[in-house]
Amino acid sequence: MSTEIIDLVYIAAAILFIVGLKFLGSPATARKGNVISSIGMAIAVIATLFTKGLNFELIIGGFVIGGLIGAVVARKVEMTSMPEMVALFNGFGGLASLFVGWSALKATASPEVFFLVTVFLSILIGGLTFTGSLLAYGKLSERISGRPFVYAGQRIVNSGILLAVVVCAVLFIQNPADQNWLYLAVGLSLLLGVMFVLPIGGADMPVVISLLNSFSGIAAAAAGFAIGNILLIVAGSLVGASGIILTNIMCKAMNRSLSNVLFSGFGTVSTSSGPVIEQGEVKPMSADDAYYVLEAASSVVVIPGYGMAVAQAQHVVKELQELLEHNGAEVVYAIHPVAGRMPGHMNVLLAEADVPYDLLLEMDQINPRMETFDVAIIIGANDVVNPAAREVESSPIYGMPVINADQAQTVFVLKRSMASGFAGIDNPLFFKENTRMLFGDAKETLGNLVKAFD
Amino acid sequence: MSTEIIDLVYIAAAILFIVGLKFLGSPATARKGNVISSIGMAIAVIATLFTKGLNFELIIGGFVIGGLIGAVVARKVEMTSMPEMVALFNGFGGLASLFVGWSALKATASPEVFFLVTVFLSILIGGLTFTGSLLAYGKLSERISGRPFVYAGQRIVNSGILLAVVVCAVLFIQNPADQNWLYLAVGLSLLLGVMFVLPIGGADMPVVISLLNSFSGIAAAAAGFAIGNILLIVAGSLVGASGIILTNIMCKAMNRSLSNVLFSGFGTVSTSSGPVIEQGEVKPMSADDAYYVLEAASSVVVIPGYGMAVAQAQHVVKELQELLEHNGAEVVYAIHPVAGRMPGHMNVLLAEADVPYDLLLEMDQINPRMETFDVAIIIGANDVVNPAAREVESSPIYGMPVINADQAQTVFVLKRSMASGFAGIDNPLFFKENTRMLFGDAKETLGNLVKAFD
Amino acid sequence: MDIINLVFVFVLAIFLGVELINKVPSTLHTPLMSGSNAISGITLVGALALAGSDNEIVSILGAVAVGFATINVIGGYMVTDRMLAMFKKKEGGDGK
Amino acid sequence: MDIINLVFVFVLAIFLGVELINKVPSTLHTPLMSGSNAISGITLVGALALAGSDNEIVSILGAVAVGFATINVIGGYMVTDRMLAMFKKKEGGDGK
Ligand SMILES: NC(=O)c1ccc[n+]([C@@H]2O[C@H](COP(=O)([O-])OP(=O)(O)OC[C@H]3O[C@@H](n4cnc5c(N)ncnc54)[C@H](OP(=O)(O)O)[C@@H]3O)[C@@H](O)[C@H]2O)c1
Ligand SMILES: NC(=O)c1ccc[n+]([C@@H]2O[C@H](COP(=O)([O-])OP(=O)(O)OC[C@H]3O[C@@H](n4cnc5c(N)ncnc54)[C@H](OP(=O)(O)O)[C@@H]3O)[C@@H](O)[C@H]2O)c1
Repeated sequence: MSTEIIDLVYIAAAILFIVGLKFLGSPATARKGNVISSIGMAIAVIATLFTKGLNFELIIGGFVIGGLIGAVVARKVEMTSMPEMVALFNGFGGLASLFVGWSALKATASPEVFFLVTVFLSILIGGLTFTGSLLAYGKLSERISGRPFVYAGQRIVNSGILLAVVVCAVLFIQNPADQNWLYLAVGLSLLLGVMFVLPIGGADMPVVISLLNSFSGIAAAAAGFAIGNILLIVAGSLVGASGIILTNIMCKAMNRSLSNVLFSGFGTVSTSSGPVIEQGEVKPMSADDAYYVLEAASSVVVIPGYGMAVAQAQHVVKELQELLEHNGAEVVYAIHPVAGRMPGHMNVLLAEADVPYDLLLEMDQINPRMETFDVAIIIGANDVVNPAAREVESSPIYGMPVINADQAQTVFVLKRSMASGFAGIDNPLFFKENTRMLFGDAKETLGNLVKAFD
Repeated sequence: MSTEIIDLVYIAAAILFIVGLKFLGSPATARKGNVISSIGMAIAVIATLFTKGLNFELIIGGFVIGGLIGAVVARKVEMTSMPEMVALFNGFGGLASLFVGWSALKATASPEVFFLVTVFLSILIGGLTFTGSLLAYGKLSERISGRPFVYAGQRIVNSGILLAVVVCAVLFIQNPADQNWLYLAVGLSLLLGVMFVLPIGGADMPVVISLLNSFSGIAAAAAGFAIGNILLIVAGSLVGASGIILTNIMCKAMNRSLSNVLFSGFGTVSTSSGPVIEQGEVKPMSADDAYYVLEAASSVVVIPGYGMAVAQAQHVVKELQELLEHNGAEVVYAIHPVAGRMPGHMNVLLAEADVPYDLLLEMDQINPRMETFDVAIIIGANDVVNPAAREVESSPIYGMPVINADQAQTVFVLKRSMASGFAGIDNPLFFKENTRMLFGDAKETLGNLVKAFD
Repeated sequence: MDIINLVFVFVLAIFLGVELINKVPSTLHTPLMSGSNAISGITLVGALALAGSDNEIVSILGAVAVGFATINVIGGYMVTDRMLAMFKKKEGGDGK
Repeated sequence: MDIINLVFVFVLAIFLGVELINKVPSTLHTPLMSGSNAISGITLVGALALAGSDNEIVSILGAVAVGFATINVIGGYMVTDRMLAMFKKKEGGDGK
């Protein structure tokens, strides 16, 4: 294939990536968008294979091994483990950029400064992305503790490492023949990835992954500059920009700044901190008694949280929904943007249980009409329904937008104990007049409710 | 200045254009956006002036003459003549592309095919844009009749001209030394611009201008390809794409397809066409009687249309608004997207009269609460409040979204006669039970109302 | 390779233009039209280089292009600014 | 001039990426993240060319890159598709 044709294919691939990303932004077209983007990738790869003089043995080796691993992992992984899977794949993407940069360096006899700078960038950002993503994977999959690891002078140490990397870069570019500086820099960048992610709590990982995703895009773009491949630049920059924006959107949804997420070690406090403002009587209720309330309800809002994921209760929730609907009640779901441990966590789980996504309402849609609901069923959610965010100015989550579950006529809270949620603060909701606690594993409790209906 | 620096300035200019366009998209930031974009233009021009070996005499001549004309015209023009001014400027932009292409051709000794194709495109599109825009200017400023000029076989003739242009292009590219084919093509493209705009009615000109604006962007981009100037490509394509999208948005707002606008000769029918469905008694009212109604009203919606522009009644409308507000009434304006003769026509006029833009509500905001208004004052609007679009299936405007003025408690219609509006169809609104006609020039009628208040 | 880069730029700019303009309220159509019209006067930059040529025909044609493009640029930006200067919000409200 | 073109492409793609992603609902954050992650596996294209080099070190490093990039691409697209396959609308409704 002539280079002109390859170039045209590259343009087509870029267009497919753009259209694919656009489609990915709306629930109705997202799946199509992913397919379109994958077609772009496929034609770009195939066109590249037609470049003259490729060494097919090695390439096929890489394809087969990488493809098999990717496919098997992607098929086997549990729906609940999606976030860590994304982190892992992202890490491999970063590693690939590192190797592309390194390989390009070895391939070039007398490199120019521009080339060296971009190669250096692709190697460093790639390396940092790799270890950072691996650590995020470890924290999310609970192979290592999800606790934020904070120590005094953390920022100083990290800045020191970054400075050392820059020094290495300058020394290396001045004398590219001596590659020890490069190797040192690679080591430092791997270290930097670890140090960067260490102080961040497991529950903030989605933000980190999105940021690392952006980095891996930038690394690809840098590699594109190095080897003069324009498609790498386009695709890499698209991902780089969209990752940053996504990170930003997530932080806004949590009402926190990016630097607060990255540096504050949020989630370190594991026990109650502030003074508990509104205490009162906790009113437990049995599933059988709850059944009578539900039976009489004509509108029910379900508010799921991290506990639903832990209990794997999404399928039985759907069962309950159908029973309630059959009984003549309207059932909707209220999804907080940061419910669970990754953005869209609840949506993915409920989608797995075949809940139609037009029943899932966002916070802004549901809050104005919360009073009209007879029952709010809170399934393993805690922080995202905490009225302290509205009422208690001293609360660490004060100002965070929450779902105003307490304004429903009756509130059922399904959780195992009086323990606090991710933010580690007390929840005055549990003590309100109209709240009933249904203690126990969410899946079991819901199962009992379903049985009561049959 | 070295070319690297010029290139960097070009990148900065491109970014300023992008940011400027983005800001232009929201009322609160639009003016800033225009300034940002003009700064981008300024730095690009200044950087270019530093290119070595420029002939400053001629350049300064061009600057001074062009700048003077542009500045004087821009300052002098009446607010009501904005659309034709835009058309005229756009035409000059097209002409500039034509000359750039032509000049680049003369500057190149042995041109390649790619160069020839792009030069040809910039000359042709530039020429077509020029005459098309001039004709649009003529129609809008009523120097020539705004009537659509339709004849049988129009499309065939136009396709013929287009085909002839393509033939010229092929012949010219095969033998670029013989420039007669080029000159013939230029003549044909000038002709094409005229033939293209002739069949389109004066009131559809905004759509045409937006389309021609898009063309002038494409012509600039083509010139950029020809002379290898990347900034021309970026800016030209941005304008090209945004023009097309804007055209599309306008057509949607009128509930018509682009081809209907371009080819149908809409507005040819000047007298009543379909059978008048709902006749009845027309109830005229004097300004003095109307005053008593307004005096008692606690909420008033003003619906302006083309007649307000004709009567230049925007200032007296604002006076009336203030009097009504002083009297304790709520006053808002309901703006139909195609009221007047250009998109945003009413907004510009009312802004001139210092009406705050948050009082101007769009159709979708106002229709649901139309019933809550005591009085709707229709000032020289006709088609945009025609209930036939909702009720009469045989009407040519059936399906067009309109402002449901007839649903207000009382409707005042200010116009000079029972004549129809731009679409040339009867308006059943005038015969409704709750409608009162205030015949006469809108400015005079409003003046009488204002006097009654004093 | 050079041409292909230009084509990439063209494609990206087209998509970007579409994204930028989509969903603009009709209030702003006219100023937006004239503002983007002014940007299309960027041909001025191309014209400048040609107007400076040694070849007399080239430079005269270029200078003519400079003249027309300048009308477009200066006139376009000024007219747009005049229009937008009149868009005012009720005092005290914040931007929307 | 060549580098400057690449920089132009870079700038335009950044702006385009920002425009494309702004205002995506939080429902889609996770699949969007993994879908764009798969796109960043485009390094595969760069890796392929290097893996085909005559120089042994270059080609081995390139092949390793091919392997990792392939994991990212294949795994990323498949995982995203699995997630999105589960997003269903109530039957009978139209797209929103
Ligand atoms: N979604 C994101 O992207 C994201 C990202 C970063 C941070 N975060 C943070 O994560 C938090 C999410 O809030 P959330 O309300 O969803 O969760 P949460 O506040 O962490 O509360 C989860 C609750 O579920 C209960 N639970 C756990 N296992 C259960 C089981 N098997 N059955 C029943 N209940 C169970 C726990 O109480 P028991 O132990 O008493 O059962 C716990 O109180 C927010 O603070 C948010 O800022 C989210
Ligand atoms: N805005 C755009 O961008 C655009 C573009 C293309 C087409 N159009 C078309 O233009 C039409 C706009 O609708 P419209 O309701 O604004 O206007 P219209 O339907 O054209 O009606 C204007 C009315 O104003 C009256 N009028 C004229 N001069 C007057 C004066 N001095 N004092 C009082 N009344 C006066 C006329 O009646 P008298 O003669 O009896 O006074 C006429 O009925 C639509 O059909 C639309 O599709 C608009």
